Amino acid sequence: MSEVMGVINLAEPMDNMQYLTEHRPLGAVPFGGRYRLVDFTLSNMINAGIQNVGIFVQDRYRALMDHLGSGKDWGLDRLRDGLFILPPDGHHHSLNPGDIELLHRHLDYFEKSRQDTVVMTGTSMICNLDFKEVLAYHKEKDAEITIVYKTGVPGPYEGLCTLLDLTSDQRVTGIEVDPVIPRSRNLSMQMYIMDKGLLMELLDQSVSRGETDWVKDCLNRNLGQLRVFGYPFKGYLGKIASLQSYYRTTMELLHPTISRELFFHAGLIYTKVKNEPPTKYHESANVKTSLIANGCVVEGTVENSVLFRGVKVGKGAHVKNSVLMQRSIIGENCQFEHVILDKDVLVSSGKHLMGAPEYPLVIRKKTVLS
Amino acid sequence: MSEVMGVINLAEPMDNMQYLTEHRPLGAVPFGGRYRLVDFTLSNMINAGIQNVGIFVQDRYRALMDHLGSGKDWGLDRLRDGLFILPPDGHHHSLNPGDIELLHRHLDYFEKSRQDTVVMTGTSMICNLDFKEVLAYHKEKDAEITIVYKTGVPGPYEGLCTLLDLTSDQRVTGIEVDPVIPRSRNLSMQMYIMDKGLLMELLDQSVSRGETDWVKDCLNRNLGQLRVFGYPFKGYLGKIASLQSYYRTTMELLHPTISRELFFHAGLIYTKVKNEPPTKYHESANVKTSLIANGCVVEGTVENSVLFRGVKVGKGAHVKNSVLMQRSIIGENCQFEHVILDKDVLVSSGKHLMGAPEYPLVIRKKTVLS
Amino acid sequence: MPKKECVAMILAGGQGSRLSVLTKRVAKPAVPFGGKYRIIDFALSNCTNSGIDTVGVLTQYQPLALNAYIGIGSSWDLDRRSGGVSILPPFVRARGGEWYKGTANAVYQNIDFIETYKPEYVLILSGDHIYKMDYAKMLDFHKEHQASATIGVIEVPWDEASRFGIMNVDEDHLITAFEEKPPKPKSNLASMGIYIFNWPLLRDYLLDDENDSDSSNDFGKDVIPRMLSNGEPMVAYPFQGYWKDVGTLDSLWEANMDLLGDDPGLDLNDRRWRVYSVNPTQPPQFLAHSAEVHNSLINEGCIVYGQVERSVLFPGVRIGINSTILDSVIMPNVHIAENVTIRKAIIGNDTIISDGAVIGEATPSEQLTVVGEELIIPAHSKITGIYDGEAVT
Amino acid sequence: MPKKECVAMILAGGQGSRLSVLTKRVAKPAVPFGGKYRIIDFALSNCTNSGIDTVGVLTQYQPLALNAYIGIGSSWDLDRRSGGVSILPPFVRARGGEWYKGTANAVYQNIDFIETYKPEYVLILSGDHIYKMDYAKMLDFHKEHQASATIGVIEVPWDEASRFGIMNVDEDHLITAFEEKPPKPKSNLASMGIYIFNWPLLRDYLLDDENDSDSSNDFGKDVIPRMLSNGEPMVAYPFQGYWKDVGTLDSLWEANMDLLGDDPGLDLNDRRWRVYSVNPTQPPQFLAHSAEVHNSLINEGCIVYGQVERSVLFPGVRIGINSTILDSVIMPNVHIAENVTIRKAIIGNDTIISDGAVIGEATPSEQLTVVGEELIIPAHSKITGIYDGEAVT
Repeated sequence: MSEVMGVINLAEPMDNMQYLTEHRPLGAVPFGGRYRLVDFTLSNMINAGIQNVGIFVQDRYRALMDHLGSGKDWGLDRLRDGLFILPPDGHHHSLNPGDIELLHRHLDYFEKSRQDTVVMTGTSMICNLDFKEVLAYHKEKDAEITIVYKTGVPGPYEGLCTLLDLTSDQRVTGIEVDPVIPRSRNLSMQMYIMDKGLLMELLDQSVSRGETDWVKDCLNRNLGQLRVFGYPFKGYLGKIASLQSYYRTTMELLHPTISRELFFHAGLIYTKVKNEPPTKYHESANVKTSLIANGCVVEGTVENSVLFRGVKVGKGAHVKNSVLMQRSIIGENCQFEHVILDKDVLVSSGKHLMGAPEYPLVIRKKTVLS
Repeated sequence: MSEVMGVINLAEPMDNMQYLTEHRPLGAVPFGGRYRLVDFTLSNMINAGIQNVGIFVQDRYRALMDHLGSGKDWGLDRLRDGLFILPPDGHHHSLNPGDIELLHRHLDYFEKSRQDTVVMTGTSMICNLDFKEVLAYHKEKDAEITIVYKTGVPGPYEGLCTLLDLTSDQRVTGIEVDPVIPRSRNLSMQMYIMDKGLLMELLDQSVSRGETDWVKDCLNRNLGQLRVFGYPFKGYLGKIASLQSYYRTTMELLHPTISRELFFHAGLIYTKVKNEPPTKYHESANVKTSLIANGCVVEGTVENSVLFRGVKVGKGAHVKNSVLMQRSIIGENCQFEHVILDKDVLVSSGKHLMGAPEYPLVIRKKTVLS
Repeated sequence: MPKKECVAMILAGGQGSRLSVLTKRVAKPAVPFGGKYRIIDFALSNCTNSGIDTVGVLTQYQPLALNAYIGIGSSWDLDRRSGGVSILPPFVRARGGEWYKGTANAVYQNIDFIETYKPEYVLILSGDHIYKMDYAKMLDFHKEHQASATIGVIEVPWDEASRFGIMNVDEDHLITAFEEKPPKPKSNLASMGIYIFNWPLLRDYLLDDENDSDSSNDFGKDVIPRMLSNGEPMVAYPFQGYWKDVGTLDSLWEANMDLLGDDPGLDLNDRRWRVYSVNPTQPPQFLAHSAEVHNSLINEGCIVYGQVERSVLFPGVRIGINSTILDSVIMPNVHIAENVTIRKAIIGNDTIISDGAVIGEATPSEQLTVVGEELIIPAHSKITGIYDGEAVT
Repeated sequence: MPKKECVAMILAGGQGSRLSVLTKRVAKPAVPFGGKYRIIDFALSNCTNSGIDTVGVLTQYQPLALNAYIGIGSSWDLDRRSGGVSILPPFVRARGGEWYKGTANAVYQNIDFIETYKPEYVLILSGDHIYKMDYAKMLDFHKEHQASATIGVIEVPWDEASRFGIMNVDEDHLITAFEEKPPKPKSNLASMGIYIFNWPLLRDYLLDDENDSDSSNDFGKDVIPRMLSNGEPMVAYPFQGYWKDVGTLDSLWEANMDLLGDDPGLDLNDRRWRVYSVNPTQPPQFLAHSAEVHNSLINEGCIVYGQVERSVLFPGVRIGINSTILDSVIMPNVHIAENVTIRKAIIGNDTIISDGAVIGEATPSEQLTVVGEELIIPAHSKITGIYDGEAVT
């Protein structure tokens, strides 16, 4: 797929993610013990042979730049092609541009790229998908735009969903964004394949008409004229639209069948390399049904939880149904249940924290609870 | 100097640079045929053995990111240390912060860095300087802060100057920023060496007092308490503070003694590698007293000018006292005098453009004159 | 080629036959260690952390495997345009090629490589020691003492001293005598096999040594004694900290066990002195509901349903339900089925151990059991000792 | 190691003795060309531009110099974690080492290297040809024709055809006969020395070839004819465009001159097909008030006070006032003083030409003059022919 370029749009809604998106875009939210959300779509792209990826960012993206670096860990540190982080440029821009404006500002990037076809995605859809198959389908259908979707919205319905109306031939006839009452079961995964020239043409049309939203304005207006098809994705899909769905999706990783599919199915998931040593379990450790990244030191009890790299759990501590992000340190005899600790949180001995299954307690980055 | 970290502050005044800074910070302005201004201070740093450089940017910095990439061309693509581009982070910040706030936002970068000493510079001072000598001087004087300065302001005085009052022992007793009437001949080159802890302490003090300007507020207030010394720089200095000084400094490069010092003295000047072929002179070419980068194709006459990489000068064209930036294309029989073309300008045949020596005509990036 | 102050040469030549079944396909420096690393990671990481960015790796056994592992050196930050890491197998010259005859000969054959960088100093290292050491400090020590050569030494217990090369030194660290395995040691300072030489001087000695047909072309046996007898000023640099030669199966097992416990001699979690390695792309480790893990090191990509105590698990290891792993080192991608017992053993990579097998002595004992690589151990087998695929009971 | 569809092997072995004084210190593929490049840049850039990211460079002469030039391959975007560029000198094996005996033997000795990547195809290239070619298209052609081997061919003038290896083909590009330098050629399709083979098949032929003690172990002389006589389907891939073997001093000079003129055969300015190279750190070139430059290629770092016509100047060349350079190739860092005349010459790198020297025939002539590297030519000397430091008049 060296004829295809990837576009990852990081200007995504993230109002329901609490502190997790205070200092980072959705794509930079840590997930699954050692990844950031963007790793999944980025790995799907490189596993399909895409060698040129543009990442469109709006704000709060230092965390993302730190994570991606030169793209070396994804094999994207290239003289030709490679990884491009595209921040909003110039100083006379609207403070809150729609995604169309964000893309339109970098038309020159599209123009300069050698590829003719674009795969465009967000980062909220977690899956291990083979874009080569989607491209083959796109060609077979002679589609102008192909949208990846999944039938049967996973998990409880949460309002924030883009739904497709489809004919029996998989042609898309309507798109509804965030309806209160869903009228379709076909969840758009917001992954698009299309001709690069068409995308540039559509962006330019939309901007000159004053449109701002890619789906609501541009796609909807053009559904009649263009051959837009849906590609049905059959695999596991985790959709991160809120703190609740983030927490639920994380907990689903504790099913070995789900994590095996997500981490291995069509290719491996790459992430930033950290030189962490293997995780150390002390004599007093007691760990069950948990995903643990490298560099942790466990002296306490961990159950049904996900520990990111470099987490320390003290003696006598009991961590249950929780997510502890990078380098959190949990003192002795702490008790946690339904807790999400963001990075670098320090909790001193004996603290008890408890959220609810449908409302986990989030502790913001670098908090010290002493 | 692996115990020293470099800090390059790109939030610099650039009101007088016309179109040249419309889409880029001052540090990203092309200079000298194949460089950007930031290359000089960055090369001085790496030539002195500095391996960790943080570049603090405020806005319009995509050009800079493209230029610096992963830092590979400066040997700064490292697992440990290396090059860090530090954009303003978080979304609750003032739109036009002072340099103190910009630095203060990234205190964690200072903290994480292994080095104990900081060299802090801007990018408007063009020179080939040995920071190892400045550091030795700093230690010998037992200074807390050392400021590099040059006696005798180069070129006509232009108002935008920071001037130092010095004792005979080189101790700094006063600093004046942009006075209308200069009361000193010691131009601060806005290069500082100091202890990292001291810098962090000063930044924190200043922010908590509501101060915004590093020189006017923070340095001036502390001159009494701290041992601040001036290091007299003896070499060639080009100071870019306005379009006029940019043009004048560029023209000075046409003196072989100046360019030899600037490009070779204490070390080489590194820049982004482009795979341009050697420049091609056709039978009709006629080139005198000019600096020409690679990848140009010259069929016309070029005199007293600087051509950047990939410029094409058509047959019969006559380019005099001008600066043509990357990939400009000049049609046949054009006549240019005192002209600065920004990147990717296309001028069709037979155009005449003429500025004045003290007021060169600037054509903005990507303009098509047809 | 820019000049480098100091070039490091890592002697990674040995086939490591004492590591037997673990070095059938790889040279000793490439043997896995510590749940994640290869032995040579320690020397390479020490170089990186000490600011030495030009490293030659002298190897003659399976250079392709070491080449594939080290690649362009990016894992150790040694992917430099100038310098970086170079694998140096013996190559063919106009008058034909020859094996490296000894440690000194290996460096002699690569004089051209070293000369490219015009160094003032050369640091000679061994590729099969586990330790963390700042060579920059040793180099400072070398310069301070204006020595011709500096040798890293470590205090060993007096009763073991006769197994080492022992340095006698005066109060100024000046080496007065060097005895290889002395029956009655006069000192307990053992050579760690780490040398810094002034390069122009060493080059002369290497040329002399090569012309001496009686020489075995070895640093410890020939070059160092000759320099001493010539009265070159040589000093001993005393090293404090963990240091282990992992040249035998028993010492390899012991060094792995040394990483366990509450306060191990070698701290892998020190962020200021990272041990770099090639990081495989693996998801986090999964410990299932039935897992019991105590006092162990486990890497990403492992899936544990059974019990693990005092053991080290490399990436991709799977341990089935009701299986028990005690006091053992399980190399990458070993799959252990259900109801297996493993006690005091090293299991080579990619081996599959089927249901109900019993590996190692049934009771706690001194004897180590080692199972080779890429084997399939049938169900209910019993294995002790060194095993490499013969028929099993 | 991930699998690669196609691995390229560049034959860069030759000492290039026909390039005489220019290859005293470097192998032929490392000889400078075109004001900026080394000859091997073209094959390496073709690989990168064709999407082939795994390249072995087979060399046995001065491997250190080529190693230093190629480094980790970053200049050609070949600094890959998996694959990338590897320099492959002959190395010592258990049964001793040996030189590469012929082109086929060189690949035979590196079967292990190729096998690491389990490729379906192997592309064999020569390191001393100047051309721009998309090997991906040739590979498509190979697959389309379901060939066992595909050979790149180019039409040569009929009267020169007897100097080449000539392919007779049918209308389907199938090769019916191959004649090495036929006195009466039946076709004007010459082999470019570019081969794609199905790897498992080639491996078998290489093993056979190695066992044949009568073979000279060469692709053109032994392997290709044997495959043809065995009836393997082999096709000729017709290449259009500039292609030149720069194996002699005259052809090297000609190829440099071919870059000049208004519409040269080889366009170096094509942004879609860049020729990558190691970029020296040099400021822009400076043409002084007295300079006169016409119909020439000049690189960064040159300083020109004199007259330059129909010439190619590499980086760092200085030309003094009143000096005249005509129809010449001036290699890197040559310093030419004042009042010098150079006509139809190649000047080797780092040579200094003093005041008033006259290099080359005084009148336009056919004979090329070549001055070696790192020489100092005294003032007012006169030099013609091949000169490498003997006494000068």
